[in-house]
Amino acid sequence: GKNEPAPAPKADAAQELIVKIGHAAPLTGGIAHLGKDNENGARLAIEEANARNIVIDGKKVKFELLAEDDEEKPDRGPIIAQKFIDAKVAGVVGHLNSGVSIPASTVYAQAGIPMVTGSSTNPKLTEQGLKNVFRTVGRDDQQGPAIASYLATEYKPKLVAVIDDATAYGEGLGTEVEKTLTAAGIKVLPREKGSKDSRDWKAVLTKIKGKKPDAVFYGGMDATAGPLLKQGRELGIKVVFAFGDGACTNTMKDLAGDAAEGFVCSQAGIPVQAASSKFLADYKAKFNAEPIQYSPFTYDSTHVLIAAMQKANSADPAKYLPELAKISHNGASGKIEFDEKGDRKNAEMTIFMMKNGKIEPLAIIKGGASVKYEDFIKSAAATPAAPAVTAPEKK
Amino acid sequence: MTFTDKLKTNPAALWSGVVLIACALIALPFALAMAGTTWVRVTNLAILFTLLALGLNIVVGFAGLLDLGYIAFYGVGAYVYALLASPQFNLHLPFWVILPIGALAACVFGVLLGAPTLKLRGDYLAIVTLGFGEIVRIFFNNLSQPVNITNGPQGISRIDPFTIGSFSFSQNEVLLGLNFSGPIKYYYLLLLVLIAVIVINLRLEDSRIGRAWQAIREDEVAAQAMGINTTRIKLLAFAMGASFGGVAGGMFAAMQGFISPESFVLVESVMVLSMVVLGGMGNIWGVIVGALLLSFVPELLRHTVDPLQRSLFGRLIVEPEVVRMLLFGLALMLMMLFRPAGLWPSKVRQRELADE
Amino acid sequence: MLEVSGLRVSYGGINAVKGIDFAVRAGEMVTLIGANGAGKTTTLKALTGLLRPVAGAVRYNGEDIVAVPVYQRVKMGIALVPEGRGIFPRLTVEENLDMGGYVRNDVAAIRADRDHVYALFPRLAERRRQTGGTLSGGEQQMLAIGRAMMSRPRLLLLDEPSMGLAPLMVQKIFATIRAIAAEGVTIMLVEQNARLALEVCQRGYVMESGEITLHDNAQALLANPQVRRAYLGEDA
Amino acid sequence: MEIFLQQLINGLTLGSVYAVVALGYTMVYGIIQLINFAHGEVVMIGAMVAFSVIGWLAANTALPPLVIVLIGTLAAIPACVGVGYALEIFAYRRLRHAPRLAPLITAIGASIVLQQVAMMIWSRNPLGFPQIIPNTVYHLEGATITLVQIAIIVTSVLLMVGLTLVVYRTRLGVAMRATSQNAHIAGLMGVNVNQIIAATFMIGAALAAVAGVMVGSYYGIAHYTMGSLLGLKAFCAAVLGGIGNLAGAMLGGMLLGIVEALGAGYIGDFTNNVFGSNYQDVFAFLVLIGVLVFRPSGLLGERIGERA
Amino acid sequence: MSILLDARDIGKRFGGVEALSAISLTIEHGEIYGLIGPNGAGKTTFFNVLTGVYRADSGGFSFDGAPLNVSAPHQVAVAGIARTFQNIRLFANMSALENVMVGRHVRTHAGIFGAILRGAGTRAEERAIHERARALLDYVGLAARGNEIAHSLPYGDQRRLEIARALATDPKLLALDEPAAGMNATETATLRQLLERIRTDGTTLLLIEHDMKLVMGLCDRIAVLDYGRKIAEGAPAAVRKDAAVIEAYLGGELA
Ligand SMILES: Nc1ncnc2c1ncn2[C@@H]1O[C@H](COP(=O)(O)OP(=O)(O)OP(=O)(O)O)[C@@H](O)[C@H]1O
Ligand SMILES: Nc1ncnc2c1ncn2[C@@H]1O[C@H](COP(=O)(O)OP(=O)(O)OP(=O)(O)O)[C@@H](O)[C@H]1O
Ligand SMILES: [Mg+2]
Ligand SMILES: [Mg+2]
Repeated sequence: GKNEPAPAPKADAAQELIVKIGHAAPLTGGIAHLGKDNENGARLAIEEANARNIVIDGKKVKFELLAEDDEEKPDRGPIIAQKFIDAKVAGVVGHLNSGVSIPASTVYAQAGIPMVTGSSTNPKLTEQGLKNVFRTVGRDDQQGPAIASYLATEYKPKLVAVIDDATAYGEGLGTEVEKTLTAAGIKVLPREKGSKDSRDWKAVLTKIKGKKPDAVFYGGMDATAGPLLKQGRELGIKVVFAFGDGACTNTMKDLAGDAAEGFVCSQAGIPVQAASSKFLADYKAKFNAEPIQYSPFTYDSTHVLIAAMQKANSADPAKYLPELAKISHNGASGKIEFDEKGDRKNAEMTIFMMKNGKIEPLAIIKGGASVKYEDFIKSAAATPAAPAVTAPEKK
Repeated sequence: MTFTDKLKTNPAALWSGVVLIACALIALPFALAMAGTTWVRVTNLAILFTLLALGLNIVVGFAGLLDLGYIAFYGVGAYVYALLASPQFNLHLPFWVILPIGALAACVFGVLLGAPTLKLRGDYLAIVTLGFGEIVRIFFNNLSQPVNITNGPQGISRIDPFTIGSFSFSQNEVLLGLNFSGPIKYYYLLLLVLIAVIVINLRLEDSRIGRAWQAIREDEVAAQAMGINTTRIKLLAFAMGASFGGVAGGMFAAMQGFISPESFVLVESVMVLSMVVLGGMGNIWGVIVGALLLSFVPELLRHTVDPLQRSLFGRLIVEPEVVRMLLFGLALMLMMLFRPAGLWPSKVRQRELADE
Repeated sequence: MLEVSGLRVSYGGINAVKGIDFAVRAGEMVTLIGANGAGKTTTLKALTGLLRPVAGAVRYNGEDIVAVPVYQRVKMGIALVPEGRGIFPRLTVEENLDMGGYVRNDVAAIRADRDHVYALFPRLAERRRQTGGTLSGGEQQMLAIGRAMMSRPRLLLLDEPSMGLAPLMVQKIFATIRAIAAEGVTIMLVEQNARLALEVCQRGYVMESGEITLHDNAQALLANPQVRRAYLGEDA
Repeated sequence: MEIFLQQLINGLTLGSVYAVVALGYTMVYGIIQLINFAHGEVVMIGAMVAFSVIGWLAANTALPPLVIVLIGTLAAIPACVGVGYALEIFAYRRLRHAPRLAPLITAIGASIVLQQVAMMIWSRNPLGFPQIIPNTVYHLEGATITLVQIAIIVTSVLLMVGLTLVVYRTRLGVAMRATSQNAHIAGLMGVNVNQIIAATFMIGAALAAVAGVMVGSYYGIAHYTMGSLLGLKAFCAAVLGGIGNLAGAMLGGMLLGIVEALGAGYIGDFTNNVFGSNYQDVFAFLVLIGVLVFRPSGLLGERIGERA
Repeated sequence: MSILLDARDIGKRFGGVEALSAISLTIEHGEIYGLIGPNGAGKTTFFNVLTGVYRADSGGFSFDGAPLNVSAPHQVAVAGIARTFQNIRLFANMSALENVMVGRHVRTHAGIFGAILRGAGTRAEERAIHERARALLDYVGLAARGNEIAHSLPYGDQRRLEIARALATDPKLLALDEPAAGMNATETATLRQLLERIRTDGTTLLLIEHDMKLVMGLCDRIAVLDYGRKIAEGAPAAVRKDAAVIEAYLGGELA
């Protein structure tokens, strides 16, 4: 964030309403790149909103983003949360990790501040019965079944190996995949695990190779999935590899080289590529980088917050929270509505395949049904192109 | 005559000092809350880490045993609390029952770790304790299969806060016109525990056992020749240190409401050790200073780097988190380079340094 | 050869040596005696550079060497047999001796000197493959002396070489020291066994709590009633 | 059987990587009994520099791949040596006589700084290490081994042998060992102690550079946090073998690698899948603890004949 | 007089070195028993075996009428044997007084809970430890140096402090490894008075020493070791005339 506008002159202060929105994600440590990506998404949304000269309660609104580094540490969660609350934020986008979001969420709940995460996928987050917690991203128990059923129908494996990185995310996703496969009558090998810092997967893969599975699923991030895929091919495992959203990135090509070709993976929501082309272009223009993963969701989360404020014509959390719960917003990642728990309704899931060094969407899975990507795009094109943000006057 | 000696000969000054400090400590959270409740939370976490540092100080500072797996005991305490006071097993025991159980469990783990490894010296012990810490964490992370005990990496949520009757430590309450928020209540509780732990530490240090620890640290062979059962005395250090960790862990679980194995990783052990070393191994006050400093410095940087850059350059030049980490790293180095025995070393450690 | 003037050394504020002057001529044997804690070891450490004096000058062959680092003083020909022997515990006896010859390059001559040391102390030859740390006290003392000789010093400083040695060995070591001196090496000897030291040396200095209080030739000191009472254990 | 053989190959490769990093630890530890906790970060810097140089050369020149990798390594070595020397001067030299744990803290501080600097230079992203050496796969009794794996194993053995020769056969080596046992006395023997210690650090750092290239090209990834875990594992390996002992570092590294591979490969089968590869590290640490309980100075560590 | 320590056939090897072979000796209550011999003869090794630092390869001890079964060195102190070390091993950074207080460890009892609760019993014990330690410092002539740090004491004082610390364990047998090393003749004479007084006060002494004047003047009986074997034993006058002893150890007596 290098080109923030200078603080507004004092004279405007009377008419200007400053609305602060918090964003928290790890900006240091092993997944700092994802954290920064998330922050960029939120930052982009804030700038757009400011450019639109939104008026709430008769005042011109200036949105400010307070970005914090939660270091991936659960015990930092509540502290950051409190810091936001002390700074009187109107709402929070984040956190990135479920393990941090959960302890932070109770602090937000006590203060009545809404939080919308674009990347915490652990079901538990919204199962706590808190009214202020929302997510624009799919849950592990939505995404897992999606990729698993795709594997089951497209590849018809008899035996699948499931590996995870022993994190809340990877393990949770792996468990959902396993459940779906087992339910479909497919055998699953005993779970193998690495860690979020694993680079050497040879031993695990060798063992798996000996059991001759027909497909391999890995729940974890690209930094570990890349080496896993590469080493799997080196060992001569020729079957299909599948991943969750953590490894559903183009980085996989850099990390695994030629071995990357042909893996499949899922993303919660619609693909970054499918995200409004405006988002993609703006992101690229502003940050001189491709969005990595969850930035469309944090971007949307930010917009959803703002949209709810506009609807309620108030930036007071107590007033706009009800609007947030029943929001309907066409975002970069598709249409966003929340169910009673705060989860995204009918969250789309997209299945990708690595082709020629880029992940290409294959299918969209929504409500258990699979639609070919081309068909999805066609049908989307049929309806008038969704503006990135719902106009406030449309009631 | 040292300052403390002077105080001893002047009880009036001593007591007025004590009263003054007590008042300051009692008023502190309200003062902090004015700057932001986040500072109360930061303080609470700092006190929690001070408890850990004081526990580790017994092992490292008093007995001279390098322990890189100390966070495991914190974890044991936290998990004991979480399992006995959460929907996980639908148990909701009161905290004054669980905390001692947690301390005891941690203590047992301390002995389990200590017993086979105490013959090891220096860095070999460090590695074994490191391994032990990792083993404990891996079990936390995996004991969801085949029977679900810890819920694995998903962690345990909705852990009960401390409650006495209908008085809950997590709720806001207005008393005498003052707003007692959850963090403020925990602050007082933590403060009480901290004072107890300090007293215990002070008494241990100045006791037959404390002298034996010091003797072992100085020269194990000579200590044995004096009839000190070094194995037993070292185990005692491990057990004591571990129980403090266990208590802190229980409090952490209750305050946080959610725990997962991520909170008990090696880096945390290293952090607690840094607090002990940086503050001044073996000196209780030094250790407290170290713990507070390492807890507050990153938060202070978090609050100052961004505004400072803006006021200096009008905009952000380097991302604040990068500056924060850089400054933190540099601060660690500089503090140690200029005060190698720690910021406030024990007299003994100062001598050791002067010796060379 | 060695001229010390106004030497003061302190340990963090505690003055151990309080401005002493003395001199050693080339080829001479001089002893420094004094009670425990008088500052003898401290003086020797300052001469070798292990301790940096607070004040004073140390002239060696006319050159002020106060600023010269330890390792270069060895090259200039100063060697110390330190108090407490300072054996490398995990190097073998032979490697310890080789370390003594570290500053030299003449491989053949080093080997010859090593054999010379073995001839002097057959016990070391027996233990040549054993690590230094497992030697008995006396064996370590032999090794320390042998090692110092390996650098072919011109000025040999010995700090209590007889400490912990069996009577026979003390005789042997003193004979060796004499022999070394006879080869033209200048010797400065710190010794608790004052009688023995004064018997082998030509001159002696007496040190008391950091100051040199007496200086005379050895015979005179041996006869001095004050010395006899304080250091020779006689109730004169 | 072929699975077992494959696991051994896996373990040996992993072990060789550990071994080379462990050698660096052991060198430095051997001489000043200091756990250079920033060593892993030096490895990371090595990998990063090699990443940049190799990437640039591959994109802009037509040199043969092997030459490019060699140049990359040769570029990484001075960079790491510089970092190693700087660490010695700024983080450790002043603390040589400080309490044992003081340098541990400066090392942690230095690690943080190095990581942040690397992050500023090379970004937060995991970087795909250029795969320019054709990854030829050889088949061996049903198991596979790649060219890179062979290179790693051979290099690490060569490095160990070379270092052993340096330490036990050269003047520098004896001086290093003497300094390690008693620096004051070594000075009295005419050893320039500062120089010897700095040299040791630089050798360790050069090893780290090689290790960085190895890790980068084997796993195909470089990231600014990659050093910490690797460093830690390698340190365990060094301790397992007997810290301060070169052959021990090698043996410890190999053993740790093999134990990890076999642990991941067989725990599940032996425990009826009650425990699985998730307990791989538990298994590895139990082996480590077991070894140390029975051999308190590691496998080949010199038992210090301490006299009472 | 009755037998306090009875060593039978003690043997100890280090690799190829036979440090002790079949050493048998007895020490009587109240005597001062000297152990001499050339450097490397095995004297310190004998101490280390006796005090449990090393385990004997063969043979055993009985002490005060009962077999001395030690599985850990600290039990030796419990049994009533205290020692000093050839290379002084004080708790270097503790004060002189604290060093002696540590010596009281084995005869006192306060545990963790005692320390934390600090009841009347614990406080009384602490006071007793203090008083006893002060008394012992006074006994060895260090009354004025109680608060000084052990390692900054002059050498001779450190030796004396080691003796005070050993005495604090209430030993029946006090084993001293070269207590006069590094002392000049005058200081040695003072030490001799101290040792005599300790004996008079009822503690048996086992003494390793190379200072012949001290050994011959002080000891009731002497054993001479050479290459791990006992080559002579008896009264000082007899030992100093023994040809083997002269050959191996004494040489042509010092002037
Ligand atoms: N490292 C140290 N720190 C503080 N004081 C010290 C240190 N080393 C020696 N001293 C003090 O300096 C004074 C001189 O000590 P030094 O060792 O030079 O005496 P010495 O004459 O060699 O005695 P000895 O006969 O016991 O060897 C003594 O009072 C001693 O206590
Ligand atoms: N731990 C050990 N490992 C190997 N050899 C040892 C060990 N301890 C002692 N020795 C050897 O045993 C022999 C006896 O040593 P000891 O220390 O008992 O001699 P000492 O009689 O006390 O000699 P001094 O009078 O010189 O102190 C020596 O040759 C020594 O090298
Ligand atoms: Mg001296
Ligand atoms: Mg001896």
